[in-house]
Amino acid sequence: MASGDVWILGITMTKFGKRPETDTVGLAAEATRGALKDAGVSMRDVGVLAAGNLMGGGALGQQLQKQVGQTGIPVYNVANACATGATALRTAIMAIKAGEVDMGLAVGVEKLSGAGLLGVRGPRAQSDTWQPEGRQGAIMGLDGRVNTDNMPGTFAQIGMEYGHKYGGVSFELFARISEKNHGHSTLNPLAAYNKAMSKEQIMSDVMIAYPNTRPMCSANCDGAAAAVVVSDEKLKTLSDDQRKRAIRVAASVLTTDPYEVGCQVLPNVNTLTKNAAKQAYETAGVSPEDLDLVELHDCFATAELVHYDNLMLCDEGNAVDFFESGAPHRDGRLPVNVSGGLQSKGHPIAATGIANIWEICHHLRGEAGDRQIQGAKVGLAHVIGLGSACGVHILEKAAA
Amino acid sequence: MASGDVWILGITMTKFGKRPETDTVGLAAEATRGALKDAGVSMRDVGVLAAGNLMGGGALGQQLQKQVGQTGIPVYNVANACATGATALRTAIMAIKAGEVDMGLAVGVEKLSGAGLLGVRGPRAQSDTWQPEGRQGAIMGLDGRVNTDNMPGTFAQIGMEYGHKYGGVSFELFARISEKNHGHSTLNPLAAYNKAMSKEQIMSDVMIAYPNTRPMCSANCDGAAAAVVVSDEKLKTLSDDQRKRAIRVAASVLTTDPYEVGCQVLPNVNTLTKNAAKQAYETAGVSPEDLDLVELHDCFATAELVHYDNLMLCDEGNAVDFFESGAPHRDGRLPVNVSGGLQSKGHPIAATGIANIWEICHHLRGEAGDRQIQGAKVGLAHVIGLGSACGVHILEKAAA
Amino acid sequence: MTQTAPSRIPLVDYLVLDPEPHLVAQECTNCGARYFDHRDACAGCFEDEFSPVDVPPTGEVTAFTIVSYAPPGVDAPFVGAIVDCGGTPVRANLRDVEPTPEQVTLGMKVALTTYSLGTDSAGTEAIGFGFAPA
Amino acid sequence: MTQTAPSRIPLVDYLVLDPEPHLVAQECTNCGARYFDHRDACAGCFEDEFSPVDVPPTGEVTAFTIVSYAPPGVDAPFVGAIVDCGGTPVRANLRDVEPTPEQVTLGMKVALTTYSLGTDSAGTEAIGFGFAPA
Ligand SMILES: [Zn+2]
Ligand SMILES: [Zn+2]
Repeated sequence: MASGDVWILGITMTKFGKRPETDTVGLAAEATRGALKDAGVSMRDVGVLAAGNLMGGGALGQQLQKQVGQTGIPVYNVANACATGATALRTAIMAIKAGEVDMGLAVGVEKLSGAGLLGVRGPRAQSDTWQPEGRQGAIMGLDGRVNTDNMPGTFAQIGMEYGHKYGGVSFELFARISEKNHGHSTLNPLAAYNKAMSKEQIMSDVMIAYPNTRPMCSANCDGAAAAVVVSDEKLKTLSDDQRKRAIRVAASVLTTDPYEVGCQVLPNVNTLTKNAAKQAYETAGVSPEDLDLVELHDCFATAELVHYDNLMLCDEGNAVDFFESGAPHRDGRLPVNVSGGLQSKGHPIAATGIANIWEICHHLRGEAGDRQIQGAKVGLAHVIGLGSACGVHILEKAAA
Repeated sequence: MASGDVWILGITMTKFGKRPETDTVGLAAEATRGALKDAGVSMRDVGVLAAGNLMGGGALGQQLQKQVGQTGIPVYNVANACATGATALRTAIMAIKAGEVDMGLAVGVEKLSGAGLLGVRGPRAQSDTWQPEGRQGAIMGLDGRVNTDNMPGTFAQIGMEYGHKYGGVSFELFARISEKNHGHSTLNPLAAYNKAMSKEQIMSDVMIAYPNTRPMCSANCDGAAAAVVVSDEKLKTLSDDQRKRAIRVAASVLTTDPYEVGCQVLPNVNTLTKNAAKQAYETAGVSPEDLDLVELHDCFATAELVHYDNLMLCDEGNAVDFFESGAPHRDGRLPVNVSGGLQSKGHPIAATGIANIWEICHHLRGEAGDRQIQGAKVGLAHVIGLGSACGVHILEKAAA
Repeated sequence: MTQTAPSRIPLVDYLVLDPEPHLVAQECTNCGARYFDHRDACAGCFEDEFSPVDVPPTGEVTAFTIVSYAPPGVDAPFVGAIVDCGGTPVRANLRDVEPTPEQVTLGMKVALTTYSLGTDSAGTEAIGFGFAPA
Repeated sequence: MTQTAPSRIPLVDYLVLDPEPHLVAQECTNCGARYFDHRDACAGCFEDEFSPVDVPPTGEVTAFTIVSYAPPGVDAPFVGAIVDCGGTPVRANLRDVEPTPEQVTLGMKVALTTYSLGTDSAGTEAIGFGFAPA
């Protein structure tokens, strides 16, 4: 253990899917109590709480405390779109690195069942005469009139842009990426959907935004995830069993998108992911070849493709070849999204950035059951929130 | 300069009040560019951005970057009710303390003009038959039926509770606290209101929630504030003028309310403030007697009273005597809210936690003009968000 | 044809109407903390076992406000208060008292009271609660 | 009585209708970055001086999607695309082309076109824009 390291001591994700029996705070409480139990500690041991929940109004942390333990610790309610969970984790890690606390808790939760397409809003109230509004002097809603605000359409274009630049993409290719992830989900009991789907089924399903059909879109669902992180020094004082199951955070990186031509026209999810990955590999001292598995942000099938490249799992421009080689299948050279990914595991927004880390930890601990990637020692979790924010974490199995 | 210290290098608040000519991002941009200019640096120097805006949906940081500079740095969008601005500042400070960056930017902004009473919601949609909902199985809205959810009424009870415990409070006493702050505001050109008001005017104004009349309530308005913070090491590399104007963050503390009997029935804003103050005094190595001025969270006149006690400006239970002694007047022993406070300066929620620090810095730098507290060397800024979160910062003039 | 008694439903589920109206708190079996909502765990000691306990129906006003503006459907001004019922603080409105600072005072003794909040289409009467001068 | 020509208003203020419809970007005078909104400062170089520049009315599709579900008042399916107009990427819909993957292709050449979005109670016609196959 290098001094200054931060470790994941306990981590949990709830069952993703429809959870009508509980509310947002209840889901967060379930994940929190699960993570504390997994860590073998109590709220009394925790020095800081970072919490994320996009749909709830920015007070989750304190609402959660009222249900699971009010100990007076600082709370950071954070938001970074789909990278909110990763941001919460980063915040808790930062508090440890700052020497303010030796143990922190990060929680992300969302209740989304039945939320429909995110990013689609109704038109503004009709005025009797046209009135230019906002920074573009728009006289009516621009969604659907000047391109689309919806996520499936936005990420569709991001995938097509990659195809325009490097070639080789097709509707069928994207459907096969989705087929892979739905296949993986059959081994994940906590996924919202566990149904294998053939490429043909996927292609003939409801078209949402070409080339993304419904099963190629992330599944809106309810869910929560939570993690307990500790300092190196604190970990040394804990039990053998706690130390054996602890997972080292070899890198924890958060980036936003730097200015580039066109980045305010179509969101550029590539450069900030490349920057985050580069920083993470350098910090962790590992290269993409060292990775045993990757959970990346496949909010749409079209997104997964570009992130093979952005995370440097392949040479620049070679994402299609990488997929065609079979590498990202669970029995391939570098399994990607063995959890089923956002398309089948589900995407309760603020929970996702911790749930993907849970998946990696689960394998590094050798606790992933039927879907265990044998001998996994190093994994990478990636998440991206439009706007944009990118979180990359590299995780390593404890040496001893 | 002790090693490991963090300094405020630049800080700005915009004019508070009605700002229809610009949008939320525009206000935040004005404060940001002002703080950068005040610091003598550019976005290129900034390594982290923490941003707060309660009414806007949790993406202010990235929206702001798109207007003032996209450099790819990590962004933390944070929320902690009325303590949001202080939380943003704390987050930037924490990133520096963690050794991740040497310069950070914190921004808070709100557009609230015409927002009316916060905390008052309409009833839920009427169902044909009673349907118990939520964690109390309520069949209709509880606001107004089981006490009040509105802020003036909540803080009214907090002041009355103090009176029940220690005696000495009256409608007139609370009105005189408000009279003091409105008087102070006449010297603050950036305040939303600059009008002195007599105790009689205040008492005969519209009653909102006894004993708080309208001028005893914080003024909803538009405004933004931003601060640039730097590490000790980085500061040493900057110019003489930058170093002379830098203000040392002697303590930066964030707390939440620990469990106590009744704290889930009426919010307890006392214990978490006492805890934050105690931690801050210890960290800074100063005592309340060392303070030259205090900006505390007078969201209502009834709140100011209890915080004299919570911040230990007086002995326990002696807040009324402290006020009666004249101490918190600008010519008194320990001036409180010489800016005019939230009641007259205004309370654009997420901006408040940085704007009160701007006020302190302004005096410590000797730049407060007509309202300068002569020779000010140490000041304390306090903010509280219901839910709850409390931020306390102690600030010190540079030695040289 | 027999007549059924009109059914009643409390405003909140911690108001129990029979045999006499009273409030019921969830008490932590470990530390004794009392709550009025559905719980995940105890905010004081983190344990998760609770048992229902009756709250005394009389108490003392420890804080109050007189609110001038109410949400739609609620009469204003109304008095919001915290009532200490034998050590258990309760959040409620005061009723059957003029909403003025002359009539409402800190330390006043009050007792639980209930009232009708109207009847739904199925004929069920909603029952609210408050505290009135004792 | 003289007749006034019916007045027109563009969907967004970066669409200029006369003499010929064209898009106008705000170009940073320091670094040349181009934007389509009211600016506080440049996201690329942080300077805050901008001058309007005309964007070429023709370009090439570099990305597209065919969206099946539209907000109320908008016809679906529609084609959203990014059009590279001589180095300036523009966000728009494609028009006058069947919204199918057979008809819309990456790299296709397109030209700016305008259309009516309706008339308000004062008789002002709203004008939208898109790109059509060139
Ligand atoms: Zn307990
Ligand atoms: Zn520029």
